[in-house]
Amino acid sequence: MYLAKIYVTYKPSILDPKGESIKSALHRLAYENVADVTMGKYFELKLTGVDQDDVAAQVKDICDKLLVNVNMETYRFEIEALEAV
Amino acid sequence: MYLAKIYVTYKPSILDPKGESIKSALHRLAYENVADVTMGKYFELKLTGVDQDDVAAQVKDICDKLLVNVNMETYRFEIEALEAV
Amino acid sequence: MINPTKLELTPEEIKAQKPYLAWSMTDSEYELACTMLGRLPNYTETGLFAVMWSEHCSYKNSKPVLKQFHTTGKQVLQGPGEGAGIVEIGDGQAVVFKAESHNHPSAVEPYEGAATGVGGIIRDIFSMGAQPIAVLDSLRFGELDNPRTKYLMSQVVKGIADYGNCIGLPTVGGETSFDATYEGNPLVNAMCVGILDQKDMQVGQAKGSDNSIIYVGAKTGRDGIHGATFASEEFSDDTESDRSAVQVGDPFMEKLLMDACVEVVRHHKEALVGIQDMGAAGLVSSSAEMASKAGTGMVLNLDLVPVRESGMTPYEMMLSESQERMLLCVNQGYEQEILDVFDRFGLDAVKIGHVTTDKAYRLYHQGALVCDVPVDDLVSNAPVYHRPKQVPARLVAPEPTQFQPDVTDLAKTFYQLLAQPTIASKASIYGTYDTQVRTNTVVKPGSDAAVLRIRGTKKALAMDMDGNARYIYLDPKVGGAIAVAEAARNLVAAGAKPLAMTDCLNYGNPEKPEHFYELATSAQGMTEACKMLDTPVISGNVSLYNETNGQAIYPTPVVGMVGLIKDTKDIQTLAFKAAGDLVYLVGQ
Amino acid sequence: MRFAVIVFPGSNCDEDMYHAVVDQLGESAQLLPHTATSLAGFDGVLIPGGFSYGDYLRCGAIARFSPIMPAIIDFANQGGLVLGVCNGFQVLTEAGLLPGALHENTSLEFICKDTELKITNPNTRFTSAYTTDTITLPIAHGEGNYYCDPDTLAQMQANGQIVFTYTDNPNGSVADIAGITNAQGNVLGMMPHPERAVEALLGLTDGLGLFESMAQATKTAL
Ligand SMILES: Nc1ncnc2c1ncn2[C@@H]1O[C@H](COP(=O)(O)OP(=O)(O)O)[C@@H](O)[C@H]1O
Repeated sequence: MYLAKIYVTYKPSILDPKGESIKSALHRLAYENVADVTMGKYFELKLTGVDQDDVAAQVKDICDKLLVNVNMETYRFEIEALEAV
Repeated sequence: MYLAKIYVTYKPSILDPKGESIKSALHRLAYENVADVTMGKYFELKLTGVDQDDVAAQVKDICDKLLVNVNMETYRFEIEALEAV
Repeated sequence: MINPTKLELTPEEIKAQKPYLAWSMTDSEYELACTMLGRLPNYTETGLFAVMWSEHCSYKNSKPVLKQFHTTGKQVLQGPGEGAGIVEIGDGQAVVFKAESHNHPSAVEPYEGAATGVGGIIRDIFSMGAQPIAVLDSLRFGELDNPRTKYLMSQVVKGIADYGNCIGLPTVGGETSFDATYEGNPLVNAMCVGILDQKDMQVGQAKGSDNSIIYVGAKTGRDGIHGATFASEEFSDDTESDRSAVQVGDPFMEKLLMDACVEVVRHHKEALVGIQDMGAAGLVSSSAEMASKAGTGMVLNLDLVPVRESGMTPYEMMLSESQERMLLCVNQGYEQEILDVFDRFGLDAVKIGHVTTDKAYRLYHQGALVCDVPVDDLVSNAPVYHRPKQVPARLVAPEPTQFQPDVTDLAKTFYQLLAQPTIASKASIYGTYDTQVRTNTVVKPGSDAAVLRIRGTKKALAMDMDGNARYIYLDPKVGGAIAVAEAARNLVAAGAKPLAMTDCLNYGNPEKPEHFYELATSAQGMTEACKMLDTPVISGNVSLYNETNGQAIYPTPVVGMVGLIKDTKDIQTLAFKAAGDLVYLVGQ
Repeated sequence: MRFAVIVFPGSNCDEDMYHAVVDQLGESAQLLPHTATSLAGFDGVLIPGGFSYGDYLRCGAIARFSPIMPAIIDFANQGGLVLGVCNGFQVLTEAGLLPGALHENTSLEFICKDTELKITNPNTRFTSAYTTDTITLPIAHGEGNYYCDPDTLAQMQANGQIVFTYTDNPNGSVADIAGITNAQGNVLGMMPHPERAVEALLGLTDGLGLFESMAQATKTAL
């Protein structure tokens, strides 16, 4: 079994209204030293596969097809092997 | 300037309808080997601080106060120093 | 696999260590349960008694008050006692409605608390066989200059909006007011209205020996265990950290559940015996009530209950308040037909037990009998308390000097009044609610009452929620009558004849005689008005123990009322229509 | 004209769409479940609003993999008329039948209100029946903020693909966009709800022209 951790954020050219609103909330809370906030999505997938490469190929596919809207978003992911229990 | 990456997920006992609906979509797309899906939030904050420890303390505070609903969610974060540009 | 029940306290340890006190069961109630059983209850059984005898499930404190309500009329098809009340509106049709509070969960987790409150009241409506058509909400918060209040309000409103918008029911009206009295204890009351063909009327009963009990909907998790008990307790500052009771709503699941249940009710009549939602006290409350009302017993095999988490004990499964679940009683031999309907909607549906004739409530878990109690002892034989009343000190010796407002600049005072959050426009709230989905809404929020036409007829329904707690605080009886009269007036102003009402009775701790007086006396005032206006109470909900650190909220009954407009051309709206029209003041 | 109204799990404006075309226009329609795989016998496809699959991942993202979608894509590629409203618009962009994407309103709030729209292209199969160039339709969405990159925008402008714009942009959409077609002009996606504006009793009737245009276009094509 493998654990894939996937990070999805808006492309830099897209206004991220949630990030903006969090930034201004932080400024109101006196965290004026926060220069930038991005809010994205974080997925954890547990899945099986032949090996790490196979899993990486699957995860890439899953991201492109379903998890990510490539018009607006970019992503990166990490894969780790889970110990059998 | 530091970059904080914050990962927020539901506590294990909390219902995660998002993860469930994505899992069943993946199964319909023939990714039956996906055993579990969690959908959480991912934040990137750019902020200043005296040193890594100071920034970590601030980020913890920001999470507890604003970014995370501690009733239902858990979080972890990483901090890295950004090179001055 | 070890049996998790082996780790629980034994009956003797329960007697000695009294864990039930933490579940708000008193020593004398525990002893009453022992006497009823003729033995010491085990851990599961003690938990079931505690939750079934909580105020939220048993109305043990409020029953004597509710008894005096005016609940009959020739329009009433189903009065209090079922999931919701039903009123006839001609042409073989009926309107179904009920209001419910979700105050305590919303104080702790405002978004999910409000969302699951809406989800729960919608299930109450479709469990009667009705198609829900609209939602209303009545909200009370502390003063808006407090940041915590702002947070609570924005989250509550978002919770209501997200749930109603997603499931596709318009939220068409309600009320919102602000007063310091609600600072630690906001009120979140929601109402749902549905329409029904009288031939489709359902009851939550489990009749007929060997008929099947079918569990439908979301899997059971550990969420909200003891939520019903929690709703029957006062708050103190340290409950902020007591967050075990968080339930999460899944409006998408509920949409499927609603559509599937409406289909079962309309098209599988020969199969369906009874249907009830799993609300407060989840599986135990729904199943035991269905059996007790039908005069039957029930056997459930808990190994068959769909669960979300591993190692759940019978106690946890029975008390879980996981949302979006329903319990059906289905005629023997028709099970597959029903399972197929739910399967088509992609929902879990599992036979978990059957009806018996011996009035016993039996639960099996991993082969062992873990509960065997007379079902009536859990439900109808719950203790009833006749609490002492005492006129509140503020009413015995009222302030000798009447408050005299000092108005020098009328225009200025006028603008100040308009700027009061309680008086100001609520568009920032209802603007986030989908008010039109299902395309029946003729009069949207912003008027006295919302109006929805009934598709395929000339008829329309007007509906609203009202209550002004200050009046009740100052004079419980007159205040109670005013709440009913105001709701009725708003309907009349929309062109409707008021039909009947539902209520949420939000009060402090009934064990304190002054609060019990407020409850009992305002109910009297409401009753008088109901009789006079022929608007019987057909459903409702009681929320007591609304206190923070010993300080109760204003006594706050909220009235939800529905009226009939026979012809849509008689619908009236609030706006002035043309320059030169005459303006009359009617009344004193 | 015979419409298919597609019902995804979580669609909630499906019946409104059905009633609009059947009760108000007198056309025929059928509610077609997402599990269907053929559109044979239909002259137009209506993808209604709602929250398909709860919209828990992204609006419309999961619905685009429904069994009915290949048939819809074929239907569109053969020039059939397809209208997606609100969630239906989101499904069409996710499916690649329309360019761009929709994300959260800049206010971060769900907005339900009547909005004024400019008909920026009156010569489409969805707008030909209108005799005015501004209409009022209700919106009800949390994620109606339309985005596309500048090249796509320029292309759409050149092609007359932008059909409706807001006169007072409520959600942050690029170029005030409220509705667009594909390059061929047979697929329209829009956030405002024409099916909610077809009866005087409920307030607005400016949605009628859209369905009338579709019916006329089909009849002249036949
Ligand atoms: N929480 C709410 N949800 C939906 N509608 C609301 C809410 N609060 C107020 N409204 C609507 O706002 C309008 C004004 O409400 P309110 O100030 O209580 O009216 P009034 O006191 O004039 O009867 C009504 O149409 C009411 O339905």
